[in-house]
Amino acid sequence: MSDHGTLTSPEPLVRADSRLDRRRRFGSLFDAPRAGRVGVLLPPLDVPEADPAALYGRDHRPAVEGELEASEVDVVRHFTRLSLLNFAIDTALYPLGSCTMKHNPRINEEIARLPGFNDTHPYAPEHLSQGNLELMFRLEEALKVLTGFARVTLQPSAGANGELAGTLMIRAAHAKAGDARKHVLVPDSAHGTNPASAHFAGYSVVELGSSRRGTVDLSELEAKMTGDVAALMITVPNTLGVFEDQILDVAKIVHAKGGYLYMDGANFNAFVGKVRPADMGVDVMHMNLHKTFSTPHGGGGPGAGPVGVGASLVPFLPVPTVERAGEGFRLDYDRPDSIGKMRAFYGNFGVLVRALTYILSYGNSIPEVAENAVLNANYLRKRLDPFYDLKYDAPSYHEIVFSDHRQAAKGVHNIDIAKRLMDFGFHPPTMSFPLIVPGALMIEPTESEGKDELDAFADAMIAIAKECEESPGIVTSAPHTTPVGRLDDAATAREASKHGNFAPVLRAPVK
Amino acid sequence: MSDHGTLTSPEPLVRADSRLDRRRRFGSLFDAPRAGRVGVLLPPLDVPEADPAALYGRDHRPAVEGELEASEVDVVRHFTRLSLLNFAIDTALYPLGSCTMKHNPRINEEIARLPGFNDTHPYAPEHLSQGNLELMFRLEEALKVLTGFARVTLQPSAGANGELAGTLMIRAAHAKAGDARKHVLVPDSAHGTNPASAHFAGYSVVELGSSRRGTVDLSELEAKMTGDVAALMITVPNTLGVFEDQILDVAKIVHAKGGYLYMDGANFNAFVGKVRPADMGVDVMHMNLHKTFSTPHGGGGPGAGPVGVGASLVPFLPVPTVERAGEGFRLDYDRPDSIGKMRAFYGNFGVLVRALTYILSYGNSIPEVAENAVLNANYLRKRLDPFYDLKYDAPSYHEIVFSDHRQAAKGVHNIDIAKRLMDFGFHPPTMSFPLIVPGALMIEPTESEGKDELDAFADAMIAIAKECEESPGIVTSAPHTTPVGRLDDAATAREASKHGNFAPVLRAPVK
Amino acid sequence: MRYIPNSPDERQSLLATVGAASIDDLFATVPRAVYRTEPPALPPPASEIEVRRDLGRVAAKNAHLGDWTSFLGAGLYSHHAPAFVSQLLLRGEFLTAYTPYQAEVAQGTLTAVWEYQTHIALLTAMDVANASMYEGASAFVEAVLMAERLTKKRSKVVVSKGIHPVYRQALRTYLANFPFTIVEVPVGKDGATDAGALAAAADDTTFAVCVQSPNVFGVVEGWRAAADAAHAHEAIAIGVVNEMFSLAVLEPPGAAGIDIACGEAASFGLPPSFGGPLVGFLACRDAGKRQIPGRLVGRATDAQGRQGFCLTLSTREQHIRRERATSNICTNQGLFALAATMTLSVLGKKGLRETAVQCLSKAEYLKAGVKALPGPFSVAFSGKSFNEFALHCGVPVAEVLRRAEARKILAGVPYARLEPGTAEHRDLLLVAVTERTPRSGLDALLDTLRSF
Amino acid sequence: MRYIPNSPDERQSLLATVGAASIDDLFATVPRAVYRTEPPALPPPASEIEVRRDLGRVAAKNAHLGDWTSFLGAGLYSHHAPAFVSQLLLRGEFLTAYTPYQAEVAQGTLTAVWEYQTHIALLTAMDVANASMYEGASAFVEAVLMAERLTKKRSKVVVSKGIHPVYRQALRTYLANFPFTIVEVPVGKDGATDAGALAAAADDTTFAVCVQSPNVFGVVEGWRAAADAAHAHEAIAIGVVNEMFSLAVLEPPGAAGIDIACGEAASFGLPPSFGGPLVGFLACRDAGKRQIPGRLVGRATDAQGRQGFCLTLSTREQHIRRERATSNICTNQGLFALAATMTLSVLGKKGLRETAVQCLSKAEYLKAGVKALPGPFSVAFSGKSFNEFALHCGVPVAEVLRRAEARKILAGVPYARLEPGTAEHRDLLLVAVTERTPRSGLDALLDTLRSF
Ligand SMILES: Cc1ncc(COP(=O)(O)O)c(C=O)c1O
Ligand SMILES: Cc1ncc(COP(=O)(O)O)c(C=O)c1O
Repeated sequence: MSDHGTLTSPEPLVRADSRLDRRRRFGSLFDAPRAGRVGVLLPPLDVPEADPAALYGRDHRPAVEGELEASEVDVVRHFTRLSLLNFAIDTALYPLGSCTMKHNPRINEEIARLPGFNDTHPYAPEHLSQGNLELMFRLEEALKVLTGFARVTLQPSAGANGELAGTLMIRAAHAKAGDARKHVLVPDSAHGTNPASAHFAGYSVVELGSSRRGTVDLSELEAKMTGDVAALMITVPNTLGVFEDQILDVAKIVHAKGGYLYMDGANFNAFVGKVRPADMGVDVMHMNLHKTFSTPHGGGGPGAGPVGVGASLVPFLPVPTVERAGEGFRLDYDRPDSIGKMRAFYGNFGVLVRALTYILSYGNSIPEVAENAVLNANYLRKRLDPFYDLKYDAPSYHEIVFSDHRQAAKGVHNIDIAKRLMDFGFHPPTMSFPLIVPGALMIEPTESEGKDELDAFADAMIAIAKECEESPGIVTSAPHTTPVGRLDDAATAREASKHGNFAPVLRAPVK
Repeated sequence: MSDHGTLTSPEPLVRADSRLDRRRRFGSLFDAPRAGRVGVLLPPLDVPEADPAALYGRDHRPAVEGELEASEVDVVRHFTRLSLLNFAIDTALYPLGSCTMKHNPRINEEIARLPGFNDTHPYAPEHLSQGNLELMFRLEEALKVLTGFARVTLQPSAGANGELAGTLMIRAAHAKAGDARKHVLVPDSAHGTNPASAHFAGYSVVELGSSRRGTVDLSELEAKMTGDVAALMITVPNTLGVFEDQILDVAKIVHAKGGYLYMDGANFNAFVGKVRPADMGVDVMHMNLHKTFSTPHGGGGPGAGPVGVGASLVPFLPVPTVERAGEGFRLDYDRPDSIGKMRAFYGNFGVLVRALTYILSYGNSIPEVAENAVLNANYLRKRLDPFYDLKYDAPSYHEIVFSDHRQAAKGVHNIDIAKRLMDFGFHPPTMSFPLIVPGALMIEPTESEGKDELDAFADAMIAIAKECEESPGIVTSAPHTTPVGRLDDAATAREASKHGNFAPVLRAPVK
Repeated sequence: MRYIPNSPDERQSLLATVGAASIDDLFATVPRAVYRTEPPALPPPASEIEVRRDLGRVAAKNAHLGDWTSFLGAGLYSHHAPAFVSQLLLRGEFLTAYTPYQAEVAQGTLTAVWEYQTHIALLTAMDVANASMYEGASAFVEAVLMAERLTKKRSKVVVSKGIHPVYRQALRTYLANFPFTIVEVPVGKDGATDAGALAAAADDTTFAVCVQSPNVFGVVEGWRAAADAAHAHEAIAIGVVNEMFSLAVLEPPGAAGIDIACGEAASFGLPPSFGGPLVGFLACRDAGKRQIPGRLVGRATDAQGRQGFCLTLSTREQHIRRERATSNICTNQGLFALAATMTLSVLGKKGLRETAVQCLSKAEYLKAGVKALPGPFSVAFSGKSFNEFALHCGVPVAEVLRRAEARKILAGVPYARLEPGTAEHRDLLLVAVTERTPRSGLDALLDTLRSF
Repeated sequence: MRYIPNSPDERQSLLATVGAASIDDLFATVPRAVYRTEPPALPPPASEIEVRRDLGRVAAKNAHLGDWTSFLGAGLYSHHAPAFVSQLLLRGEFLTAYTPYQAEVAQGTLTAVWEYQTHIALLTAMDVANASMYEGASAFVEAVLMAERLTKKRSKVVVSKGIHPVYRQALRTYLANFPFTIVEVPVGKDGATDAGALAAAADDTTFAVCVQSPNVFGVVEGWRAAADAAHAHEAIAIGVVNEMFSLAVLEPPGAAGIDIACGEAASFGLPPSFGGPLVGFLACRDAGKRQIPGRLVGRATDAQGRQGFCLTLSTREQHIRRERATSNICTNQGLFALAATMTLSVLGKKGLRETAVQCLSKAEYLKAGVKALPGPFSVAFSGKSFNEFALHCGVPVAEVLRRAEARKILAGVPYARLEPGTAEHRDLLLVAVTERTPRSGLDALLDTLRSF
């Protein structure tokens, strides 16, 4: 087998022939029409067949033109082959900063697929859904223990949805107090969803600059934290991987002005079990169960964004909440001050099952998660520091944000380094933010990577840094080993945004 | 996406860098020691801990030296990466002749994994195992319908094991009749397990030549079918894909001499639902559920080799059989003439579940399987005939056996063609037999391939035939796109067979 | 340990490389006042054996549909889920990948999303569909917000009460802090939105007119009334669908003047999973695409002319536009959009039609059965339906459920469950069927009703 | 249709290309007398919905172990199966590949088999292990046949009655037609094979002496008696193991003079599945490797020096040697050898030991409990045990099972189940535990026994 570890002697040039390789052939099922093929058999209809044409008259639709005709074999192969084109945690380290791409334990999938959870309907009578209510109750209790909050709503569908729920509760609280406010403060290092969520909660966003250390600038905060500011949305550790060491003062300043301190909990993995956000003066915080709590991201989702709140915000939680009722549990809709509902039903229940499974698996040893996540990140920082620039050199927690400053001098940018990493079999780091680091390379290894994998990644990053010096061309022309090279997304966006020009750019045309 | 179909313009040369690619890195877990890592957590011991050292004294073993130390993450990634190195039906047509590599429906896997089947113990009381007995009973009934036999034993673990069971029953029948016999006739075109099974049943094997049409030579049969011959083991269609059109005469000749006609049912896929072997005068036949009945081959097994027998052999079936008992079913061990047991318990039950699922899915439309298997094979024959030699040109059924006769003239052999096919993403055909076709290329597409996939395979075979003419070197040096090239198996066998030279050839050494 | 590969020795060597004396050193900038050295008040780590025992018991406390004859729907219908789907979803390459930001190593996900967009566009007869929304209710809210952006400076949204109450509740929640008014229009005797009232409610301050069909009462009301009411004032017509199979036999919104179609696509083989994860959809006409929320995948070409797919029109999104983005959505329902895509691929044109016809036929059989009953039950509305209808109960709905339960039947969803706390429709039970409901189940329910 | 992709039109075009007028033409050489044009007497094709309903009901008629406290063993023990194993086994690349004849496109399977061989060799302390056998009993038979080949011209095999009766029955079946005599040696009061009788039974005509440890009564009898008896006459000593976890705490056969180790490896996370598929193993000393049955994987190198794995020593096998092959086995238990390999990989050295110690501790707890009972029960044999022992019942075994059953307990396997039709040991109940058996279960069984 190819020798482990060393990055010497790339293989001899060979004809990849990937167009000849059925397994690497890909494309949309819509590109290869298979007229007349059938994929599914239904039971024979056991009641008289109704005639939709007669029943619906002019509202009747005879067929969904353009839909596929494929056999099960075609479909199973198509999706199996497609999967081979993806990088994933299960194949290698996936250092996508801020996304906490940690190992997704398979026991979570097994438990979530138990028919008793998976095959249950949200409108089944409560007395026939006690297991589901118990699961939600237990997850809320566990999250209360880890965050120190009075209550946690499990309803939001993802982090951004949690941000909105949290901000709406803040807004409702101020309204109830007859103290409507206009603004929300958001640091310039924040993730894009923060300002977006504040906006959709009806606030105007006031940006807060970062100090030289990458943390909140207290004097600027003092200045901007007026009586018209509803809340400060802070991220701890922030998106630079830096812990807000003055968080207690930050809280004081915000509270002094009657504002709420909202914490973006996307980076909870850096301190889960070691610090309770509520203890830091945080009033409300969302968690990304699909990050800290290992639920799989599934190539885009689903996630779940529970929100923890201090006592003052409890009346405003979305309905329903899960409450004890004698031996069992019940759904409580009778909460007059509630902001209402963020979505249908009770949340991404299947994700909640996975998260509780994960929490039970670690139990009270969960601080090890944060400890090793921070240790791994600092190890990578140490190994890569000599080769890449760190704009902010405050102590790192779960992630490190390098810049391409040094490489840019050779005409190589973060995007090039990212693409070249693919040739080494690694997914690129995050580059889209934080905006305060130009040419950012945001690297988060998580706790679930061993030294061998960390070293292989560091070796790759170092090899690329050397290539930037010696043969930048191979980096700027990367990737070389992927089924497609860099796609002209500018051209695609141009086409896609042209009036009337949606197919075949954004969908298959009806043939 | 790469364009479908055409085989023009191979991709430009690129550095494959597969040694750099973590996902393509492979090797044994034993090669990368991870001292101190832990993979599994057990529940805390809830009874007083026993001390094996004290209890067993000198029989105590302190540890299994050399065993692995790995985390769950290491193991999940290792096996995920390993899987990426395999070709399989789920990724492309897999024309391995005689192996009937058809689509393996996922519903079979789902049903076999129902806890009610999967998590049941063979020694649970019969009244708590009624579902399992019912399943076995129903499968036997279905196989009786399809074969026309009086009974079918589900016990044999695979085809070869079924051959042995069948031959042992023949032997027992002759013995009971006080007519012990010495020989079994086996055509020279037979699969290797046939003579081997006959041998392990205690018979000496007499080889039978094939006619110019590839079928049994009746005159030679007449001559060799003496009173000392217990049985003829015939394969229908034979391994050339040719149907024994004189099967009825063959049966007459064998029966006239008091012999039994054994049929190797590995090729049942060619006529399932269209011909009942019993009607052809066959007395006993094994079926490979992992071929005709779509149970997955799992990279080597498991299989199941049920054996159907005519009335005269029923007393000799292995124990236990499944019998009706009032509303339910029971295991019958009280069969004095039984040959006994082929294995522990009742057979590869999980495979039986998959096979019944498959039979129910096709139901009485199962003849379509044979019809389309034969149609697909004949289509490939037609398309490849101009490019490859057919030694026997009798009508083909489910498979075609070409030879490399024409290509050999250019110094290209079947093995080279096979390896080159890999570059096109297809698994090679069977080459190890039939021995009567030198340089054999035994191709079996099965019914579960569509015209598009058949054409892609034919295009590849034709492209290779052209390469044999124009640039034989690219064929004889193939494969070019696999993670390893042709391995020096001769050297490996030499090393392995050297006295005392087992590690690291046949296993990892204890480090 | 659990899912942490490094051994104690390896951790030591990392610490040494980092130059830290202890793990605590790495947390030095955490205010000591809040830094905890005690483990959290959680039980000790649980092995797989224990987790299976513990949560297996919890799961066993629920009624899972496989054990029952279920008529539960009300926005979530359990249709056939092909066996291969849940097995392929377990492939790590799909399960454990992130959003496909890096196209070259995510063509698997991107191709599937593009196919999902195509399926949704074809079903709704719309031009463009996005990569998925959380679920139906929030998809509806996003559609309303999108409509407001498309029509400058308007303040009113007209909403039919035929739209699922929970969707309307979500709308109120999200809009609470915007200067918009929501006007709700009731349904008539036939269970369809009162067309006149709808037209009357819309005016030049209106930015959207919204209806659902089949609506929450199962009534097929079609799209034209809403389209006409909206277009009379250059407002946007929004059509909600939460039983997607209806689109295999009913005129799609895009063919009847609807500008934005949205709703729930869980019918395509998703497990109900107590209401989530599901998969919301949002589709619109070409004119609206620049205001569409969420992700979009487009076809692209590389320098060698090889085709592939990538995320596109990202300038609409929060990671670039921040507070001016078309939505705050980031993580969506990728894996379940993939599940729906797999299911749609194998259903195909024929399977869609057959499934819809079976659903319709079984519902018609049941409706006919109800109409033939002597007792206190009737079909509440005269409008046409698809696979669900409102059963009017002359006896307490709770009593109906109880008797059915005794026969292992989940008779349906009381309308009261959808709008707890209000007095409306307390006498309605929503009864839904799918192709999975056997005739024996339909007859068993009718028997139960006959027992009153 | 079902799993046949081609549409009717496509089939027509294939027929046209082939030049056949109809499908029947393709079957022209089948004698008309036997060619059937009527469909077989089977039900119509069943959809997934129907198959799930039908076979789901059938499965529900069984007692599945998850619902019970089970003490069933007797050669098949249900140990912990890590969650990831069954999920990775569903990967098509493993599930739907054939035997790895073509190494370049089967390195995944080949690497795993080589690891399996290594695990088995390490556990048994043998030099070489093969790629798997069907299951324990046939593996035992193959070991005996192998021993005969290794010792020229001998005719007797000495077999301990401590070996699982079914294994001995299989031996009789396979050997029926060979001129070999099988001599069975009884066990003594301690439940171990009578060493004297064993030595006495062996002579210069003996080609193999065979024992099992822990034996069918759960008694740990060790290997030396058999090794000595065999080697005194230059015969082969065969050791059978069907509870592989015992090798984590007990002297392995290879370290105690055994020449061939064989048996059942299902303990490594395989589902019991009513007794199959399981995974047999066979391992031997270097001297025996040329006579080993079945497949072997070896390490190899390609022209570029890249290392890989391939099948090796194939000249032993039927596809080359035909009737002179070392066995007729072809398809083996590949996928379940892979399952065992995955389980062993994650258990590792530490997990193997911990699991074994837990099994032992729970069995000792139960034995002590039985000894403390007043009633008609006792531990049948004085010999040491591992995770199973024979319970002597002073009341009918059937009655014990019945009472336990009422408490949702499967109390064990009556010895009578192993050897139906014989009168031996009718009063013995084989009771087994694993790391999955909770103390509450052990106490519940003791309570049941106390009730007598
Ligand atoms: C820092 C931060 N905040 C918020 C989010 C939004 O969370 P989600 O994608 O679950 O909506 C993310 C993840 O993308 C994030 O990294
Ligand atoms: C013609 C033929 N006979 C017998 C066998 C042996 O069957 P199995 O591998 O199931 O033992 C096979 C398959 O390898 C075969 O192709």
